Amino acid sequence: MKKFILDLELKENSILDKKHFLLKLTSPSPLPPMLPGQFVQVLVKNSQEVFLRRPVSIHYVDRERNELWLLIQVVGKGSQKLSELSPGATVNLLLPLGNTFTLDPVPQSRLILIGGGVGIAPLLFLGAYLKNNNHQCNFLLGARSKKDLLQLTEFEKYGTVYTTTEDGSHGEKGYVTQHSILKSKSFDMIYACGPTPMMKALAEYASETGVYCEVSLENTMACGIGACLCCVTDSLDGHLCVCTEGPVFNSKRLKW
Amino acid sequence: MKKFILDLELKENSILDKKHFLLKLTSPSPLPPMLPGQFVQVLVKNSQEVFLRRPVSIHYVDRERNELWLLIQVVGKGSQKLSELSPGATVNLLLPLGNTFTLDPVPQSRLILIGGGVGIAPLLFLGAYLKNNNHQCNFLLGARSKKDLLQLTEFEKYGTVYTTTEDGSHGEKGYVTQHSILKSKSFDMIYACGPTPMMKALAEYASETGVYCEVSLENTMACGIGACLCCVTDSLDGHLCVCTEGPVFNSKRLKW
Amino acid sequence: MVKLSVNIGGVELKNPVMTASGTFGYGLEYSDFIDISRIGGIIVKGTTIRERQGNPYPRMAETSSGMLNAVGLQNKGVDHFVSEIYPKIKDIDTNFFVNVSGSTIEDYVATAEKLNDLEKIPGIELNISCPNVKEGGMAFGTSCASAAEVTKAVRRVYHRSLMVKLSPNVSNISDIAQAVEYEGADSVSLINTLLGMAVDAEKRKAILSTVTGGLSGPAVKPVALRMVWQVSQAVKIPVIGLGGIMSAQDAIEFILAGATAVQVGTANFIDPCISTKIIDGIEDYLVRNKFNNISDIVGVI
Amino acid sequence: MVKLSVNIGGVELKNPVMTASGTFGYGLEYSDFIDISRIGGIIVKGTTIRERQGNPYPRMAETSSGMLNAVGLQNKGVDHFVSEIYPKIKDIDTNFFVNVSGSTIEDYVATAEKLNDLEKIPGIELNISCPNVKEGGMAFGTSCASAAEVTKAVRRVYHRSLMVKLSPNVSNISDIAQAVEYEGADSVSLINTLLGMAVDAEKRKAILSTVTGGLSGPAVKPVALRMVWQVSQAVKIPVIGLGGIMSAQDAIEFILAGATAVQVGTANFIDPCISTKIIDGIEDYLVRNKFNNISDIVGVI
Ligand SMILES: Cc1cc2nc3c(=O)[nH]c(=O)nc-3n(C[C@H](O)[C@H](O)[C@H](O)COP(=O)(O)OP(=O)(O)OC[C@H]3O[C@@H](n4cnc5c(N)ncnc54)[C@H](O)[C@@H]3O)c2cc1C
Ligand SMILES: Cc1cc2nc3c(=O)[nH]c(=O)nc-3n(C[C@H](O)[C@H](O)[C@H](O)COP(=O)(O)OP(=O)(O)OC[C@H]3O[C@@H](n4cnc5c(N)ncnc54)[C@H](O)[C@@H]3O)c2cc1C
Ligand SMILES: Cc1cc2nc3c(=O)[nH]c(=O)nc-3n(C[C@H](O)[C@H](O)[C@H](O)COP(=O)(O)O)c2cc1C
Ligand SMILES: Cc1cc2nc3c(=O)[nH]c(=O)nc-3n(C[C@H](O)[C@H](O)[C@H](O)COP(=O)(O)O)c2cc1C
Ligand code: FES
Ligand code: FES
Repeated sequence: MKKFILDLELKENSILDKKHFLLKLTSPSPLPPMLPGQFVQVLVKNSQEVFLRRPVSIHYVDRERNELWLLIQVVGKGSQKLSELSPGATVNLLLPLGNTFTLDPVPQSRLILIGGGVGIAPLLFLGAYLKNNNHQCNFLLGARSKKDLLQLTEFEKYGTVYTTTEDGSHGEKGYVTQHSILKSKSFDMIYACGPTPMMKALAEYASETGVYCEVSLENTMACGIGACLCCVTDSLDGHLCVCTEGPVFNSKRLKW
Repeated sequence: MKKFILDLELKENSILDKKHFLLKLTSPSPLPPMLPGQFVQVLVKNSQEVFLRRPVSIHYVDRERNELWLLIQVVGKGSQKLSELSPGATVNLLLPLGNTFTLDPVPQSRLILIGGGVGIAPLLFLGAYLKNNNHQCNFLLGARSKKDLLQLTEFEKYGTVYTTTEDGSHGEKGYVTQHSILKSKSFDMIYACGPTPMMKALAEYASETGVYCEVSLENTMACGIGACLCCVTDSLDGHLCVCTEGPVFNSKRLKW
Repeated sequence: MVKLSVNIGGVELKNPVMTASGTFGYGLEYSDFIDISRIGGIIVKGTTIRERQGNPYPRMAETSSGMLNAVGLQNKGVDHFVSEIYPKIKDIDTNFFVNVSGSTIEDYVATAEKLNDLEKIPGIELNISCPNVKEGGMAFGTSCASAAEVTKAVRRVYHRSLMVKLSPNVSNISDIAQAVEYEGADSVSLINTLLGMAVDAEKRKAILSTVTGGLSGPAVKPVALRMVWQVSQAVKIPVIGLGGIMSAQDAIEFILAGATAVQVGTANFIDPCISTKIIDGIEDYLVRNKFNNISDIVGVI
Repeated sequence: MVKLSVNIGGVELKNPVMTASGTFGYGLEYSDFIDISRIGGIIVKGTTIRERQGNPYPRMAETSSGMLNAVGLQNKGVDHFVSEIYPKIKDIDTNFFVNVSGSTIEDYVATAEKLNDLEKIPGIELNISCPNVKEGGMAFGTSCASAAEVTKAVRRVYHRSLMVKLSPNVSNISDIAQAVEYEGADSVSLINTLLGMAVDAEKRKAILSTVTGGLSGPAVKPVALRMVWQVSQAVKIPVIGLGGIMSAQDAIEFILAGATAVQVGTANFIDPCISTKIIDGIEDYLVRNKFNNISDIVGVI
């Protein structure tokens, strides 16, 4: 897919909770093609500390409104700076980057999209895409507590939502990997994004149960386009670039 | 004089012309003592390029409104960034720095305050101070053209204002150093600030006519408080620190 | 029309802007963003005699106005380059140089030999300065004797333009430049990365898997400018300057300091279009300052 | 209460934070902003046997995340220090070290001798690494033989704590550290500035009157961290780390990499209160991470 460098305009910056915010970006011209699982490289301006771009998943693309959504967690200087942007600001992006989730599962497959923390970000776009293509999605979303479960009403538009919270304040208590649905129902395919321990546990679950499992990895990146080789992950086929050969991988190919 | 590090609040940022702006800064508590000729070191935030503070003269201190005024020319990254500040912004300053102009000239002295370009900045505070102390000031202000003559109505409050413009659009045509007043009247004391060639010409004029002349120098600074020795100027007494032994010097002591 | 073309050790570049090894892939990675044939020269990734997996993750850390990398020459080996990559790039109208790396002199020589016959590769950049590999690499670049030895050995077998890339991690870079000039280098490029380190204070560990890595980006520009200035006074062959170039102004600073051409590295990550912007910016500068030829400003300081 | 005090070659500092030579004047310049007696140690300006005017203006240039200086050891000479400055600082409750610089071994020795008897000066920092003077200075710091020679000569006459400040402009800083340790240095501090250069593209001239100057600030931190890590593994005497420290986190990174104490330089220009903020920040870090003693985290990497 052709990559672009674009100046988008910030239409809305919603603070979701203390640590998360949602950017809605738009442009006078139609946004280029983008697919679920892909990400963007955001330029952080006006910061003394931030030098490199920051990789962020495509949370959702609203074609009607010509909007690109990014769901971001404040973890350091770059995300902090982005959280302070006001509507009208120009945000420079490289996009779309990376590969995609498997977008054409066998019809009638039992799909579950599992996200932990801000790892839910790419799953909204994926769920919407799959629903549009006549698949039924189950979402299993985990967070620390009820207030940390983000975008629930959005997810509910595209499938059945199950949740876990560490303190039991919403859904089942515990981690997503402990949710009863994983025992009570069987699935043909898992799409997962979240903290490494979560994805590792799912990779094990997948290999034990023989379910096909795709994970979207995070990694420190410089270029985002396969030029620097800084973002490798170890796999059965050696070092793979997360920014071009990923971020989505078959969990079986990775060395956990 | 005791120096402070202060966070002031930007009350007003007025664009005076394409290249100049005026910052009015205030604080809930009374601003510390500051005297004409002194300067501040401004911290420029949110810039990838700017690392060091920027020295800026004290343009005026409005004790009634508890305001510090800075008159700044956009020349590079730092001044550009400051020009973009919005009211409400916090500006961190070290102040007051450096020595002062001679503030107690002999009563009845014939004083002329000569400024070229943004060099007029420290002269407003000086003129106001001298007037308050029952001195009569003449201002001779030079600029490229009429629209570049800044703050004229302010200066008029404190004395008689003469002007030169390079294109003759206001006052006499030419440089300040060519103004007829310097020939038609005689003065006991010159206070000058402006581009080096202007100050050099005035230093020569002063030494020929025997008039006492004080110039306020610019220099590249790191610390602004005499610690780094980066800001020296050559004088008959060797290298002098502009930030502590200046910025105001007797023009005779300097090697031009 | 100002003349932008320069001659680098026998290779004519249409303009003095090249892209630096390891930061521009094989050029193709950038072709969605710019017309890569506009670039004066493209130095491809560090290439070794055999495939290398490079260092374990993490390989990168951001620093103030810069970054550290410890990629460690991951590449599929020179044969892969010759059979798979070369056919894809050979018809692009720019000059591709292969960055040749190795752990032993034999490796360097063998790799260079295999590139000798590639018609559309007018030269190689001999990387005697990579700080990210255990043996060899930088070690060759930090003493005059070993720098001379590897240059001499490669010179004997390689008949096209030989650019030697110098390490900045040395007491006296001019001596090394003179040593490789003496052994037949056609040009020198500098600087490779400065050896640095980053620490995660919360985890109380080094960030890079290799602890140390190579520092690049604007942070190193002052050191790079100084070395380019020193080396350009010490040698007669062309000097290619790099290290922290982010803008046309930066590139011009290197040219004024003595560089005949420049390379743009880390900046490509922040703006994939930067190399062509720099070409345009240099042209504007020359026009604005009424120079007819880029050579008028080389080394005027 | 966590223990912050450290011992640096026989001198007990109340905390590991010192201020770097040439960036903190004689301390008094900062006393409007902070209580300077809170600082672990203050290294005063470079002091030479005779008064020096330093280099002509311009002496400073801003760079990406850093600055270049070419002050060139402007100072009024050691006798002036002894008679005029010492009386003003001797009763301040911190440790003042004099940074001793020179052009010849005799100069270093003579200067050190004059400081021997100052009761409240527990040590000197031997500056064999200043890049801003024509003869001597850095030259001593860039070869093992000369670094050893000057250390040996000063050690013979100077009986208090001898800290030797190393130059980063070398191929192998560990070798030099070992050489000065062998000759009796009680501690080593590093890094001094990296030799750099800045160019004014519009004027087509070097910015500094001396063309080259010393680079400091966060830009150099990765290089400094790496060298501190290398040297702390090579010597047994305490290592004092500096170069680009702007925050408590930066200071902790140096300590984790092997520094027993740190120095804060350029950061003082941006925030004159930074040294005491760093002391507080280190204490907070230790408390938060449940360490009782700063020594628990020295060199854990
Ligand atoms: C393909 C991809 C998609 C991503 N999608 C999203 C998303 O949709 N929403 C979101 O909030 N975040 C996402 N991330 C993570 C995001 O890129 C980082 O959180 C961000 O770069 C941190 O930048 P910062 O300046 O705020 O933090 P920094 O100050 O740079 O770092 C803070 C801490 O986080 C660590 N860190 C920083 N970046 C990464 C990283 N990429 N991987 C692991 N650790 C890191 C640092 O080492 C440091 O300890 C994604 C990452 C990748 C690679
Ligand atoms: C005591 C003192 C008082 C000053 N008062 C004022 C004032 O009231 N209003 C005002 O507009 N300016 C004043 N200046 C000048 C002001 O400090 C500089 O214009 C400013 O630092 C430029 O910063 P910048 O980031 O915008 O430009 P930069 O990007 O840093 O520089 C742009 C160009 O200007 C040159 N330059 C930068 N700073 C100086 C300097 N200090 N002296 C000479 N050349 C320099 C640079 O070399 C470069 O060529 C004063 C300077 C001093 C020393
Ligand atoms: C991610 C990365 C990988 C690099 N790989 C190589 C390499 O394979 N061979 C080489 O000679 N230099 C390599 N370099 C060094 C660059 O070519 C260049 O010398 C250095 O980054 C300084 O230039 P810059 O500041 O413009 O990036 C690499 C640099 C980076 C950042
Ligand atoms: C303006 C200035 C003057 C300096 N003068 C000296 C000096 O006289 N003696 C010395 O040993 N180091 C001197 N240094 C080097 C610093 O002490 C320190 O080693 C260096 O700046 C790196 O630390 P930093 O990045 O924290 O500033 C000077 C540095 C600066 C910026
Ligand atoms: S981030 Fe550069 S190759 Fe992936
Ligand atoms: S700016 Fe530091 S001494 Fe004047």
